[in-house]
Amino acid sequence: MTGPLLSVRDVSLSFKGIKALTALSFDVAEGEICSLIGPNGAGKSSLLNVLNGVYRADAGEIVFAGERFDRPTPIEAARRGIGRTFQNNALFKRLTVLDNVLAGLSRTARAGLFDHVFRTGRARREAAAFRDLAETAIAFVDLQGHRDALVGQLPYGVQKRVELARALVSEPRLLLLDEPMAGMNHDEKAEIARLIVDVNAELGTTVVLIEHDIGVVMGLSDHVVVLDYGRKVGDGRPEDVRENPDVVAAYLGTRH
Amino acid sequence: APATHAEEAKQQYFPLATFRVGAYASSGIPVWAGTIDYFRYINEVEGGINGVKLFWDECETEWEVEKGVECYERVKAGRDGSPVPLFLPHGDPISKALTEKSVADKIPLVTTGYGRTEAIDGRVFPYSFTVLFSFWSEASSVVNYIAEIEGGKDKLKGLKIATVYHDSPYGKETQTPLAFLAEKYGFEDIQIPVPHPGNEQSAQWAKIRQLKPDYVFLRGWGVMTPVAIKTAAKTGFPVDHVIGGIWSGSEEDVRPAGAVGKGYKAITPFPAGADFEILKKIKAEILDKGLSDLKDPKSFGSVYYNSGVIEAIIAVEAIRTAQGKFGNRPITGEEGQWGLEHLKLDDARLKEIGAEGLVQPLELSIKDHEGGGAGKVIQWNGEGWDIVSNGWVKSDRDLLLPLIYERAAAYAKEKGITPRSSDSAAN
Amino acid sequence: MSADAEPILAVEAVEAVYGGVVLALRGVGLTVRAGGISALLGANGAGKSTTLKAISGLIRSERGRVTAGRIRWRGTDIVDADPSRLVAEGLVQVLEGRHVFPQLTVEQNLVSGAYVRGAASAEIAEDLERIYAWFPRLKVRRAAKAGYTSGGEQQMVAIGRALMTRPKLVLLDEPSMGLAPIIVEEIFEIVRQLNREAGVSFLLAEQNAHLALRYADHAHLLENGRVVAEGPAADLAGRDDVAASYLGGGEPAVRPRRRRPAPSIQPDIGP
Amino acid sequence: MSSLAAAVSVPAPVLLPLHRTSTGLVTGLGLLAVAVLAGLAVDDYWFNAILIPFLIMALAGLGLNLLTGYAGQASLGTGAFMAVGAYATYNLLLRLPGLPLPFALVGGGLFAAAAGVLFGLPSLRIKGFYLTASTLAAQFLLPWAFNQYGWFSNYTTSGSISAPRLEFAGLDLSTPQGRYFVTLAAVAVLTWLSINLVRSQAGLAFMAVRDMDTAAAVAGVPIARTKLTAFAVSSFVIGVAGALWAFAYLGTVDSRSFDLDRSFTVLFIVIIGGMGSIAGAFVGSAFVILLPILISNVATTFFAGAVDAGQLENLQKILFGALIVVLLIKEPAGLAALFAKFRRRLATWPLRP
Amino acid sequence: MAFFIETLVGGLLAGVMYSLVAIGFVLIYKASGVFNFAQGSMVLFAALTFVTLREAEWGFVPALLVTLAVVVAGAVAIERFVLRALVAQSDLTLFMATLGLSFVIEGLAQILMGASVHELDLGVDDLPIEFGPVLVSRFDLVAAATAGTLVVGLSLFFNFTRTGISLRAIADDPLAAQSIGIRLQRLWRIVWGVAGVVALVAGLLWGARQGVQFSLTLVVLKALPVLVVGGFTSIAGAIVGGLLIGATESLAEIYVGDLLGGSVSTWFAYVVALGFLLVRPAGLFGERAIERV
Ligand SMILES: Nc1ncnc2c1ncn2[C@@H]1O[C@H](COP(=O)(O)OP(=O)(O)OP(=O)(O)O)[C@@H](O)[C@H]1O
Ligand SMILES: Nc1ncnc2c1ncn2[C@@H]1O[C@H](COP(=O)(O)OP(=O)(O)OP(=O)(O)O)[C@@H](O)[C@H]1O
Ligand SMILES: [Mg+2]
Ligand SMILES: [Mg+2]
Repeated sequence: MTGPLLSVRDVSLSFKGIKALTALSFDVAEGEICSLIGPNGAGKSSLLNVLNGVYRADAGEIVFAGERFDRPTPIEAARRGIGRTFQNNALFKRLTVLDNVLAGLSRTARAGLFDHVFRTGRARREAAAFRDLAETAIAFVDLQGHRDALVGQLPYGVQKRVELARALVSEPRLLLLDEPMAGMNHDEKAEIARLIVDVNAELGTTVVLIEHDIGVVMGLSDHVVVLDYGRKVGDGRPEDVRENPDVVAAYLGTRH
Repeated sequence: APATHAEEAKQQYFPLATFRVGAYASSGIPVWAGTIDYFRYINEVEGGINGVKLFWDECETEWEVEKGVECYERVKAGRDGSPVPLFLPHGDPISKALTEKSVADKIPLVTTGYGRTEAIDGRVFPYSFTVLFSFWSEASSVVNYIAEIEGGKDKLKGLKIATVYHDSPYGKETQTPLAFLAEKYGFEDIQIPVPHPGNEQSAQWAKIRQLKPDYVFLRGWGVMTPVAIKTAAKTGFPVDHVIGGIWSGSEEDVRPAGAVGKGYKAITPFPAGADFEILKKIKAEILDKGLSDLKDPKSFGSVYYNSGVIEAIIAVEAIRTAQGKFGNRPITGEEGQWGLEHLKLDDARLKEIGAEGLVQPLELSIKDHEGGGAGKVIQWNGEGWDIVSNGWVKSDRDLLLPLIYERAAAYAKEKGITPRSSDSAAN
Repeated sequence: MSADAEPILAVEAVEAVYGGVVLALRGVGLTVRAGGISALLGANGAGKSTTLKAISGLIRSERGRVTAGRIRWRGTDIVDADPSRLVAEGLVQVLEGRHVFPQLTVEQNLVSGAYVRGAASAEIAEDLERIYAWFPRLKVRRAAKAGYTSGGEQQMVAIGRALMTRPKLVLLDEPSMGLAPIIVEEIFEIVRQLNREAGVSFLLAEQNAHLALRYADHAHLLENGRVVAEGPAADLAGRDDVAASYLGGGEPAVRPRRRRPAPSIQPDIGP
Repeated sequence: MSSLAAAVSVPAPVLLPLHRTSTGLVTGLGLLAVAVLAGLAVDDYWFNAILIPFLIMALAGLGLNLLTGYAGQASLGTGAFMAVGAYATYNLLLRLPGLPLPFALVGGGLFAAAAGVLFGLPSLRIKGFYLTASTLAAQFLLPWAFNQYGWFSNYTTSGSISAPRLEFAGLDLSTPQGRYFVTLAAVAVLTWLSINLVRSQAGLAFMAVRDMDTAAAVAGVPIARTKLTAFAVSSFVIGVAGALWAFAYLGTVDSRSFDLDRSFTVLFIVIIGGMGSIAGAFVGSAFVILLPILISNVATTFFAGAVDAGQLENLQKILFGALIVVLLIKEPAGLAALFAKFRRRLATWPLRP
Repeated sequence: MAFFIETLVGGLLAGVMYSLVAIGFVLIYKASGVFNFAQGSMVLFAALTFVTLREAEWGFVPALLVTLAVVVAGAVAIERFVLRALVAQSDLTLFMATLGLSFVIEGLAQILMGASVHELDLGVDDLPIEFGPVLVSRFDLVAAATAGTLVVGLSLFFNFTRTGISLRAIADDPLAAQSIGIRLQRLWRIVWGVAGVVALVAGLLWGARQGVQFSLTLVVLKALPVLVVGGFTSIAGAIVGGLLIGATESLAEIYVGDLLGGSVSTWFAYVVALGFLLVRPAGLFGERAIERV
């Protein structure tokens, strides 16, 4: 396939009086890790929400894998292979880690209600296959020890990994990660970063990442997009962005 | 407390499914007091029914179906070897839920002033006894009372009679007979439903103001009645042209309406008053001796209290009748059925009991589980009830019975019941 | 200030249990000196948040309980004290994870912090301006419902709201989480400023150990519900074991990586 | 094998607790055996007043639990859906002579499911107590219609419907024991199917929608379809319970038997028993249906005569209310959770905590 | 036309009575997110206490004051023994607890004050006043005025005072509210106390209309659709919702009821409410749930 995997064209979004995104355009190539950075309230999370159908853009186009895809519903986005983690952990709190991860496979589920209720062969086969996948994903993010714990009672950092596993398990083509390392210490961040790199490298998953730790961003990204007040103020290789005086002033502060 | 349990096997067990708690406690408390007081009177003064004393258990139903069923099941096997002669379910829904169980268990259900109208046909409903006054009779008696005050049935022609009813199976049950009678007598039958619980009726009475009926037949239930009376007054409808049904005609129904309730009338098989012979006796022997179940002596002689006494009289007389055939001992349900189906309370017998004027003359048979079918009209004077009808107002039972038999036959068909023949009376 | 003055907060051998079953703290002891900034470091699940909630009394609202130990706040025992009393006395907690009142506006959120003092309106307005000066972004969004603001904005609201109580000791749970680097710097500067100018003490639970150790004067290291190390921040920052697991031995979390061509693998899952 | 699995190879563990059915299956079969034995041993009182209503309300609780406990949609339309089940079964048996009883029950359930879907449509837009309140539209509309239009009750004067022929394969099931076994069979089968459901991917979808619907949608759960499925399945079970309530328990009912109080009772069963727990429906039903009977039996045995009857009844009511409050304070997640905790304690005993 | 107006006015006045009950719910829901099932029992208890005192020959004012004291004491007890122990539990759990509470209150009411039906005379006579061809009840006008005053007062109090904002904070996030020193327990006591007072007013007015008896608890059924239309969290919504529901119900009874041949007002209000919800999922004035990801 030629051309970018994801192409955002002039996307705008506003809420009563607040312009969250203003005519935003950028591309993400297949297989790259693209970071979104910008001050608080710049519109980063809103952008992810538009991409996977949680919000509907006011205007603009989105092209994903060569197809127009302007105002998807979350389901459509999921079906096409867009996975997602959230800034405020959006987990199924009263389910175990394993069940949370299994729920991540919903987009590929084929067995119907009848199959499930009567435990037909098809349902059983699917369940077995799903479980293998889920176990693998759990192992991948190193959560075996918590497999049967209720997610609501896990520490924040562990929850973040559960969310990652849930997003990963169905092997999306595009993974949208909203601050997956917030609230983690150095070691833990390194661990998550390694996971992201692995996913990207081993599965070829394209990643769009929001992160405030600039060290992580620099180390991880192929490509950085900078937002401020809903507009793009920078777009390029990490090194270039870091030198950009606007970015330094608005976002990084002098110490970095 | 029940009588001593020493020689219980020689005593007649009589379970009481009371409702002293919950939404209907205010009526339940006097009803059961009436029943228990009469039983105590029988035990204390008359030494039992032909020497067989009564003893009883209470079981609370809160007037809820499931609790009623549970009670029935708990008590139906009798106690200490003494069987259950008949059961007073006291509640329309409960009695329906017990209809079939009672057949299987051979325990008669006696429903006075409520219950299935079709159950008048004992061939199809062998163990249901809609004694005294069915809802159809109620409707017909009200029409006949209106005729009485208008000066004859021919005066009914052209009248408008509006029925304001509780929108439930109970409330709708008089629609069929009223439509039939309207056709027959030429009055206009207007039906106005009030949804449960009926605490807001401005729309209904606005409609009445518009339609200007001559009389309103109020088939209320619970709080619907006082609200109707108040709303009638509020909309300027003359309260003395409102005639309440059986369950809209107690002190509890009018008292909350306050001063505007004065003049309100109701039809009832349970005339109020403490002057009936038997009530005087109960007062002297039970109430004044501190044996009464009644907490609030004001309720003595009220509609509900008297209804409890009336039920008890019917029960006792049915047992007595059965004893006539089966011997002076505790009676089983099957024998109780026989007793009921051969119950005859004529004026003479009523006089003996002291229930003249309180209980209407009754004669039951297999084909007729109602027996009476008449009510008295009472009018609220602000303090109590006055009887204003000319004795018992009879219903047009001869007109209605064929219709009722038809319905019973349809039920039998639907359920695959083979009706008993009406002259299997001997068994 | 002398080191042996009575600490403003002293936690001794505290054990805490959630729901009668989960033992989250197994004997935590720490002190915060009046006018000091203490840092509480530890991995996910070490019990940092629980420690703070045990101090503020909020643990009881999560069906938790302090089962052993003592917590002394300015000389009095406060296990089981009513949280609102503690706030009135100047001990306030900023909860982890942006607990704002979503249906209230940003400004109402902030103002609600001043109620416990029964402050006069003029005084509130003044404090409000100070908060807005620190967080200009909040001034822009002052009329928005807090529930609709961005993650970082909510964090600012939560911190600002706590400061509106005019505290003496602030328990800050992960203040840097989700904030842009420039704001993080600013928040720590505000902490330092409040500490120096108004004498407010702080107990910081923080994952960003670099930053925490730079601003704190004292630090405690929590592991599995126990304090395993403590000391002046500078000393701890110098210790090898601490550096290795909390500071990444001075390395950035992620090293720059080389590009690789992406293998093109189609997802094939399903039965 | 997927590519993800190829990326990291970790042996999949053998023990998979959620899907571990062996002990559950043993317990379930054990309980069923006890229930069957009970059916051979007890008398009419136990059938008619205890076992049958207990099982039916547990079934209704189970149905509502699928919707409320699992899919997170609290409904107060239970009574209405029970009514649909009852009236539909009645009419099927009446109008299709020769239709075997199990088919009529399933048919009644299907009608209820359809009603459930219809009144579940608002859930696509409305949430929380607003949704709960909107289900009241069903609760008031449907029983009203059954009362209003005589066709539903085959034009009986009393507007009530009566148990049709309860027979299957030549067996007369209208005796208390027969009705008990009909009930038990229906409850056992539906419980088994419900367990299958909640343990499947479909059940997971329910719970995902309950816990956080946006996240569920993003994971690819079709929210609308899942909610409506939950309404359908739940109403099916509730509909069957309604038919059993009418015909296996009461025999004759009218629309009042399915009033708002019925809906509340079932909701209590679910909450008291434990939301999102199949066993919870049974424990909850025991609490709500059996406890008052127990209290009342105990009270009449020990206090009758000593205390005024009316006051005694009131005290029982207060006691029951207070028990509910105390239970919720002790264990907001319901009796099932309380038992689970108790089991865990036992397992670790004498170790603390 | 006169008939139409009369029906409409009757409906509106009835609607105000519904609002009166609805406000009690709104107060508690606003403050603690609890849907208080016991509101009906509180209405009954308050009215019953008052009539019992009156029947024991107490003067109007002393009886009213003592009833107030009883109601407030009850509210404080509820906060102390039920709510405090259940802080931060799920909505349904709290709802359930209030159900248990209603059993306790109803049982107590009957033990203490018996089960009889009482007349309650507030001294407002209930005869019709004619405005041209339209009849209006004086009592209903008084009731409407009372309810209106209550609504205005409470709206002002809750929207413009610190207590009001604190209450909304508690309902949003009790943990965070506690963390900044908002005194949950004190505020809950206030709110339950005020809800008790509202219950008393509702109990008196409804009691005067229909007698003081057990079925007073059923007036809550009338309040539910009002809440749905107006929104669970808005006092102003309760009054607007009440008017809307009262009017539609009354008109529907006349104009739709005839078509369908029955009393439609049981369900009509709910269907109307449902229609409203489809357009505005949190009622007219309610707060929409916020879910940000
Ligand atoms: N409400 C709760 N119920 C049960 N267990 C809990 C609860 N809150 C926390 N825990 C448990 O207590 C332990 C300590 O958790 P705590 O939140 O204090 O850790 P933390 O150090 O703050 O971690 P993080 O860095 O992830 O915020 C963890 O094992 C956690 O699972
Ligand atoms: N649903 C919504 N309703 C109203 N305003 C919203 C909504 N979602 C986002 N906003 C506003 O849009 C702006 C962008 O928010 P967004 O969450 O995208 O920021 P962000 O870049 O992710 O910030 P942060 O780094 O703090 O998470 C913010 O000002 C926010 O208040
Ligand atoms: Mg964001
Ligand atoms: Mg923490």
